Amino acid sequence: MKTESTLEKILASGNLAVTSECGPPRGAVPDKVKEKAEMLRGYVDAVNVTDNQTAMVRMSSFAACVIIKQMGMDPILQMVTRDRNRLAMQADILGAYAHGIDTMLCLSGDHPHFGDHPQAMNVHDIDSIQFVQMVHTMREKGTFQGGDDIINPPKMFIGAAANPFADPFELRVARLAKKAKAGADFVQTQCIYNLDKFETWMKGVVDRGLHEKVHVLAGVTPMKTAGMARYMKNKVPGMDVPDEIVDRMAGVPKEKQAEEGIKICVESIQRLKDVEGVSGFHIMAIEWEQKVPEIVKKAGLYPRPEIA
Amino acid sequence: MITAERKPLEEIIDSVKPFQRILLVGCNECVTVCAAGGRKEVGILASALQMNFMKAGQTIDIKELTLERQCDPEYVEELSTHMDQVDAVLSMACGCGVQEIARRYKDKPVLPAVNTKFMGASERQGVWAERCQGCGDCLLGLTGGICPIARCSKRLLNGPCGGSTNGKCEISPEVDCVWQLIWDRLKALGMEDRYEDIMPAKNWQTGRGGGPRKIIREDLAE
Amino acid sequence: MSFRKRLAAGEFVVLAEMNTPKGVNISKMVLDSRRIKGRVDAVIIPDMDNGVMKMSAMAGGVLMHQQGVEAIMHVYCRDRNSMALQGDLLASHVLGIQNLIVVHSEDMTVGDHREAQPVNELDELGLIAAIRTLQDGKDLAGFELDGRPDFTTGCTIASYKDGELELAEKKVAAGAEFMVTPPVFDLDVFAAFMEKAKRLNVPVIPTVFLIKSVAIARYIATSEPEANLSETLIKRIRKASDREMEGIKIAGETVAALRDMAHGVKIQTLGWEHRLGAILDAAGL
Amino acid sequence: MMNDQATMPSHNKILVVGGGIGGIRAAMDLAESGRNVVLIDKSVSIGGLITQLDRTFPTNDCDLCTLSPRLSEGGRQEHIDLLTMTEVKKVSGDVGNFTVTLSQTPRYIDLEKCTACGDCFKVFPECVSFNPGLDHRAPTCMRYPQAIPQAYAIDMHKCQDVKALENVCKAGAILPQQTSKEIELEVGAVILCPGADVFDPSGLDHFEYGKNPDVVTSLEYERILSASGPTQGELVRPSDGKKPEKIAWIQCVGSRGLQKGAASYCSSACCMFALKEAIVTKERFQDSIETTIFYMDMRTFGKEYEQYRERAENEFHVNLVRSRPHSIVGDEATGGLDITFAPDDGSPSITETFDMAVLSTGFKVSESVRKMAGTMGIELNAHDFAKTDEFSPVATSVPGIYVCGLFEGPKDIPETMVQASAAACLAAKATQPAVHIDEDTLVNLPERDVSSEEPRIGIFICDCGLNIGGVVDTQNLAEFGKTLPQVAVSQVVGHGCSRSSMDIIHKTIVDEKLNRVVIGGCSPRTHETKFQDLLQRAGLNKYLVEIANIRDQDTWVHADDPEAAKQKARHLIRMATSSVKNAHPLIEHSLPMHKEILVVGGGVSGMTTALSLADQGFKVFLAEKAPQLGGLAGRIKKTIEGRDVPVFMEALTQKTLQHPGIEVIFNAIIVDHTGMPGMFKTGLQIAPQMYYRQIEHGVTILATGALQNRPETFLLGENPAVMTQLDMDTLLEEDLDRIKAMRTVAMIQCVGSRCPENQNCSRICCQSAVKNALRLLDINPDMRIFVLYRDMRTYGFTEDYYLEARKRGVIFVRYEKDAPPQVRPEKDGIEVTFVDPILGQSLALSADCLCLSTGLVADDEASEDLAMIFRLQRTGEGFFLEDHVKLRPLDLSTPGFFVAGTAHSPKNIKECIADAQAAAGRAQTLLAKNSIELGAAVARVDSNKCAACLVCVRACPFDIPFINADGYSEIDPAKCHGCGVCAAECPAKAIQLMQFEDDQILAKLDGLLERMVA
Amino acid sequence: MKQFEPVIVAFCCHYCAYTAADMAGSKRLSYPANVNIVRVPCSGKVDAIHLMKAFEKGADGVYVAGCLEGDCHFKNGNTKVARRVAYVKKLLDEIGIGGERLEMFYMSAGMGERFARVATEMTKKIRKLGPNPTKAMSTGNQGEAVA
Repeated sequence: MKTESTLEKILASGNLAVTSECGPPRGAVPDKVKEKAEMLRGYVDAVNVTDNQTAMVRMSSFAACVIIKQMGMDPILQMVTRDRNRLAMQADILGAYAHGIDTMLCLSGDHPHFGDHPQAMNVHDIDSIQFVQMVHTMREKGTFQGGDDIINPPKMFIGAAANPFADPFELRVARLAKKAKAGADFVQTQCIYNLDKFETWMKGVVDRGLHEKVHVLAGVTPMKTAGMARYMKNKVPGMDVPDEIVDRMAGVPKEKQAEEGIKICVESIQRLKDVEGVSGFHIMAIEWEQKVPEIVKKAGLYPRPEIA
Repeated sequence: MITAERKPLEEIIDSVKPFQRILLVGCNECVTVCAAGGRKEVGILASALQMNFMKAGQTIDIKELTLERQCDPEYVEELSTHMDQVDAVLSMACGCGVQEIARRYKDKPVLPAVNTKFMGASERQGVWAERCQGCGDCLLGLTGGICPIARCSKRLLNGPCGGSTNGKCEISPEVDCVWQLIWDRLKALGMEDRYEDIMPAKNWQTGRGGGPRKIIREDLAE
Repeated sequence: MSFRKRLAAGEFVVLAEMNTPKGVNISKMVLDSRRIKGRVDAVIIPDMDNGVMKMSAMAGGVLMHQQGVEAIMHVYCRDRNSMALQGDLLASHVLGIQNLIVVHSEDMTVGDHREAQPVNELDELGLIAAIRTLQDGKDLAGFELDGRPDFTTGCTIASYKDGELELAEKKVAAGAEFMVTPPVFDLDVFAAFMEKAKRLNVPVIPTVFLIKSVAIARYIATSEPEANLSETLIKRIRKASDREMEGIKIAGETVAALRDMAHGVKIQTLGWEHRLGAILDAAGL
Repeated sequence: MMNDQATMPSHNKILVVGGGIGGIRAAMDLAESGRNVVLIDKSVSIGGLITQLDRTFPTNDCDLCTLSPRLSEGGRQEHIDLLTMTEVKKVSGDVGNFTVTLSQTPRYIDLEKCTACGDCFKVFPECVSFNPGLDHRAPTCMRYPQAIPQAYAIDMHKCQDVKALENVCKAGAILPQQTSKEIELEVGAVILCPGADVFDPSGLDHFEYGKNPDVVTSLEYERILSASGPTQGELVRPSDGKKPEKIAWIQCVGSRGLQKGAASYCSSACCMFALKEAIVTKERFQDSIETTIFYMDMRTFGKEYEQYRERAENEFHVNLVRSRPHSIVGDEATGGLDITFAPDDGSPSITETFDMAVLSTGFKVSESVRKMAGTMGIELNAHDFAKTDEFSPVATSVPGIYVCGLFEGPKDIPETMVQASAAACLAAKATQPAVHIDEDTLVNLPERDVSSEEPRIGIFICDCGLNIGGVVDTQNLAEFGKTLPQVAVSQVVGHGCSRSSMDIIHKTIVDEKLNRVVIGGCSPRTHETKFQDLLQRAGLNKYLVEIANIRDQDTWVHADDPEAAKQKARHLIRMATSSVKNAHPLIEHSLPMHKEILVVGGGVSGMTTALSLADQGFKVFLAEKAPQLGGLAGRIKKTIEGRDVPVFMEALTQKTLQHPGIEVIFNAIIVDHTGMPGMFKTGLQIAPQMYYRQIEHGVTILATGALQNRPETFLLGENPAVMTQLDMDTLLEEDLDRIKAMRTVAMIQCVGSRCPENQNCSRICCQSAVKNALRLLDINPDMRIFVLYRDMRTYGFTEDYYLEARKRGVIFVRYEKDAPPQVRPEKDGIEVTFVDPILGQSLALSADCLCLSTGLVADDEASEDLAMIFRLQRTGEGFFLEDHVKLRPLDLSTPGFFVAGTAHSPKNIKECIADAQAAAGRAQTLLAKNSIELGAAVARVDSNKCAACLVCVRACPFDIPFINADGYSEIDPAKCHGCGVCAAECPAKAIQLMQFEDDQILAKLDGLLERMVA
Repeated sequence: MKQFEPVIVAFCCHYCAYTAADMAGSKRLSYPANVNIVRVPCSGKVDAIHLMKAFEKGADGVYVAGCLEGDCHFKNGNTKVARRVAYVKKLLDEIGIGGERLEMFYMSAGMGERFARVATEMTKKIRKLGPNPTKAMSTGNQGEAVA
């Protein structure tokens, strides 16, 4: 084992891992974090805690992770390159690890253009791949990015994001390869609605043997309404929602749409379970955390394995 | 070239309000080419300011002048004969020009009339786009001649983020995803394998990160 | 270093063809030669090439000499009998011309004086031999000369076809010291020729021809298949946004490529001598 | 029958009969080449048929815009004597020495005095001649607003009170005593372009024309569309003024022998005409209007016309229905028109209701023209058109009398323009140039240098026979002028453009040492040149005059408010005065003209054009890339009329080779080109030795021809039984035995034409097929011949041959574009399978020979090379692109360049010869000049200000500016068109358009808004 | 008080709008005398500065009249100037002169009626808008704007 991470252990055991996420509140209210995390207890192996998601200011991921950790659950620290330069990032990593947070996800982050601080300076001192590399170097070589030795280096289990649907599509496998090369241990993918395209990508991943270097957690998001489906299809960059999904959502009465969304999500998981190279699922139920247990159960991923 | 854009008239009007006699100075270099501060723009701005004050029954004395280049002291010297007849200088040059005038004429307020934007190229007539951030350590050789620092919204050096859709950037469908461009170009050059190398974290010392920069050519400098 | 010495030293020689005017306006010729002075080893002055009456090569050669550009003068048998040829050769030597190329002269009927009387008293071999004789101090009638002329004399070969080499061999045997060959459009074909031409044991100077337009390229490709001007080359010019420049680039590239294959090049621009500089630039010379 | 025997011309005048577009073109070409012309027209003003058109296809230009400057040019040409309301009575004598008797009907108007004010019309509308249009009255009784001459005509018979009419004219221009007069003229040659009538459909009962107002002819419909027409450009149904929703066009009314009294020929222009009207209807009014054209064959055979048809169908959704409607019946209940027609697939008749029907009426020769031809002794053909020869397309049977336009045969505008220039070329040969009086040196005072003088402005106010004076007090206006700064003289000069007034102005300029002049008068569009000439005569640079348009744009429009008119007149005078101060002398660059011509291409067009010019004493270089002359025509054996092409070509070749004025350069490859019109320099490489030679010439004519298309389809080149029409043409002369052995011949039309690879119609293949079919039958009358076609395009008189072929048993079967015939090799021939459109079944036939009508395509590689060297434009198909498809079909957009023959588009030999003569005629107009005049209104760059930003380079619509070696923009004054777009866009204000400089424009504003400053 | 009579400048293309104005003349179509024409070889010659200066010098309304789309003698001068007009309109809005005082019109040489109609409409509109604000203070009140 490279780290103490629960997620690493689950994945190493050969079980399908399940993660979900929790967006910290826009205020200094620790209860909100606890409330959300509590819903997931027992149903997931680790909880992603987002970092100023959609470029909106929220409680820092680090702080929320500490709260979750104190609840006895396993948080995944998300961190974006948008808001901090390499000094701040490394400092926060040291801090988080010191609080027992041993799993993290390295991202570049949404552009501030869409957020609540469009005037903010876009830092991007390093990019997400360089970020992965930096965390990996801290762990493996025990040095800071600048080259100095670290006293007691943090042993982070390193995650990254992968979007199999963005363009240019042919670069998508290569990009994963690059992340693997940089030292990513696992990736969580963009929400998958176009399963065919995902499988094409996955085949590319398997053909290059990448699935043996990096665990792929397939991202899924249940849709609440047909409106949401349409919005995701048309407005969210890098999202691929096929027409039949939109039609299917729109084809049922409004009050049944949420149910249909869950159904689609569960079906997707069922199908993806059999796809070679898929090591688990990342269920992003945005502001709908209460549905995660249902999805996990229906998808036959419950109960979660106990790892010593 | 350095590109610029005229400031909103309201801002300019506000800035010249306290003054009666204005020397409006254009520059015949980059800002002429990008239609922000050449002789023509000087004329239009002078006319607009004039009308604005006439509207309120006031007059303003505007002298129009366009220098060959506002960033060279020798050209800026040409203004000296006019300086005692004006209360302030309104410069339509880039920030370099404004500062050069301020440096030379210490007792005159110098006001910028344009916002200096970026180093760019003409995409077509009337359209300029950012091309270079002057990072001081050019890596275009690795990226097919297309700069991800200047042209990627997130300055990603190792490939496109997950928001790239149909070759466009997630921030706007008007913006090309530079990594799409780079990738297309690398493919055209048969250099796809270049992509697989991880580009290390950028050394920003050569750029603004290292503080204000200066170039000294020892053979030329006196 | 003079053309003769460079040749002897086995160094690559760069020659440019420079045409005399049809008339007495020599300004273009002078101007063009000044543009390339110091950039070529010598200029070749054709003499009433193609049967078109022009200012004689001897005058052109002297003019170049005056400009400080070494000249190589064409001599041929169509228009002068043996007396006139010998007289002119002596005069040329006295006026400073040191190099000759004995060329085949085009038929009178293709030129602009179709009714003129062709002479052809000597042939190419005979003329080469005559030059040799003069250099040995005798004229063709066997009389002693008061002072011998001295020339570096070359010959030409009509095409890259088989059989031409045998003819050239005779010219070399008669006294030719170098050989100028036709335009090269296909380096592979030329390389094969060079292999065969080794046995002549004289320096070989191929011609690089400036292609000015697609029509010219097309003409050569269709009417002279032995020139091996390929369809790819035509396409390359057609695709170029600036065809004139593309032709120059091609010529330059050919010159550059021939550096490793031949003993020199002759750049032939036929009316576009003002572009010689650009070709040399393109060749990296 | 070419009637160009050398005769010593003794008269330098040429009579042009007919002032339509062709007559104007011929007259202008002649005038520009220094010949004196008498242009006569039987109507009250010139312009002919085209003035009734709204827009012309395929560019859909507004004709008025393109034509009006042309007409004013015609009007002011020194060499043209214009006689309207005049006809030819008699012609006697021979070429070079004709005596012509003309008769002129009285206009009852003094042209010198009439100002076209329209007062007579306002009071006595019934006495003023007008042009009958659809409506009974056009808004003005001049035929169109820019009529030449700008004068009314009176119909005295209708006038009840002559005295009152006389009194109404303030200019005193009415001459009730005027009588008919006879004029006798001595001329060297005559050009006939009397035009044609359109077929009158009122005799056809089944179309209800004349009975139902909603059935109109295409020309009447044109008037409805026209902005200057009776409805002022509103599309309304004549019967009830409602906007029509469904309009039908019926083709071939009066053509192709379809109706009672119809001619048997094809009128050639109506298909495009109908398509244009349908498109304009949709474009201008409403896309929802349904437009349907009923036709037999869609004959869009002109250059790029096929693409126009495609656009009509696919972009504008014009319905094209292949059918001949058998009746139009007005439906009283709905007010609609029921059109009954049988679809061409054989299904039963359909009746459909339309709101309007347009009859595409064809052309026919009018009775009066036929009579005139009779008096001249001109032979007419079977259809009463002037008979011409295929090898001499514009010569009539009488030497020295030439014909062009519709009287030669039905045709479209470009062909008319070509024939007009061709006729001008031939007529010029029969006459001598007028003795050239160099007016500059004789009449003009030497130009005074005024650059160091303070402005001394003279203002001259014209009262224009009460046109101005009747509304504003001109004296008062002149007094006002005196108060303006720097004005030395300000006076009223009566009729400003009359000779006496001009003399006063002239004298005042000299006596008062004026150095700027303002004319307060009518529009500079019509009179600027006149006053510029006056200044020149008075020793001032012609650009020191400014005209204040106080008539057309003031007194004429503000007559109802004299006070406002007075104020505005003052504004206008002040603007002009203020602006003229800043005017400076401009130099019109002039360079000596090279009179040599380079003709590229030695085919039938090249040789003909070379000979036409060389015969007039010009030196011609004829550069041919092959080692012999002849081109494509050298391979053709027979024309459709049966003329022997090789005999003609041999004679032409010998004449060309032996002509002392022509230097033929064989094996010539063009490699470089520089210079400007009048002084070009072209470099040639002459194969095989590649001798380089430069030619200096004033004009370039491209006659580089086209290639025979040989697409690799239908087994062409694979199977010996498959050949092109050109191969068949040869076979017919050389292998009679093989022909005799053939029992069945199939022909396929549009092979390699009208397809994605080549969208053009090749124009000549339908007639080639008919020609060869008839010749095959001549040899072997029992032969079965099948022609598989898409549209038979035997335009003009070739329709007769099509008819003959059908009569003689040739079977014509139509196929659809997407269901072309299939071919399969057989043992001794070829099997052709096709779908019979009536049976709707697939039929197979065994043919001994399959003849493909492959047409012509541009030599893409060669024309591209030349276009790059000469910097010319080409069409998408690789043909050279003319300056204006209709009005300047042979002029290329680069001045000094002309195109002739198939380098322009596919053509037959006759058309090529006309082209060649016309190109020579056009070239002549340039060559007549001794110097090259470059206009003064050109953009000039101040290199000190130029930032080399490329804005002008990108903005110029003609790609003239470039950044020169010194790093600033350079604009060649010889190429600048003078639009001023670069000057307006230059961010460094480094460019000024001469004559319209910024300080002049701003001074005008100052003049207008002066009181704000005061 | 007398009705306000604006001064309007019309930049007219020689080939189309200027000819249309002449045509309005030859048809005796009356339109307000407030419109004063400045002839240009092509509407594309009209510079943004000309438009600005016209207002600065006191014009109450300005318009550019060019050929119908596709009919420009110089290919596209009319569409080029239309963009310039739009730009200057914005500028006029910014300085409070009002972009609606500036317009672009298209017409062909044959459209005398249209010329007259445009002139009438433009005059009506400017009358309604009142005098050029730059003059308002200097002349005191509206009525005296025209001498």
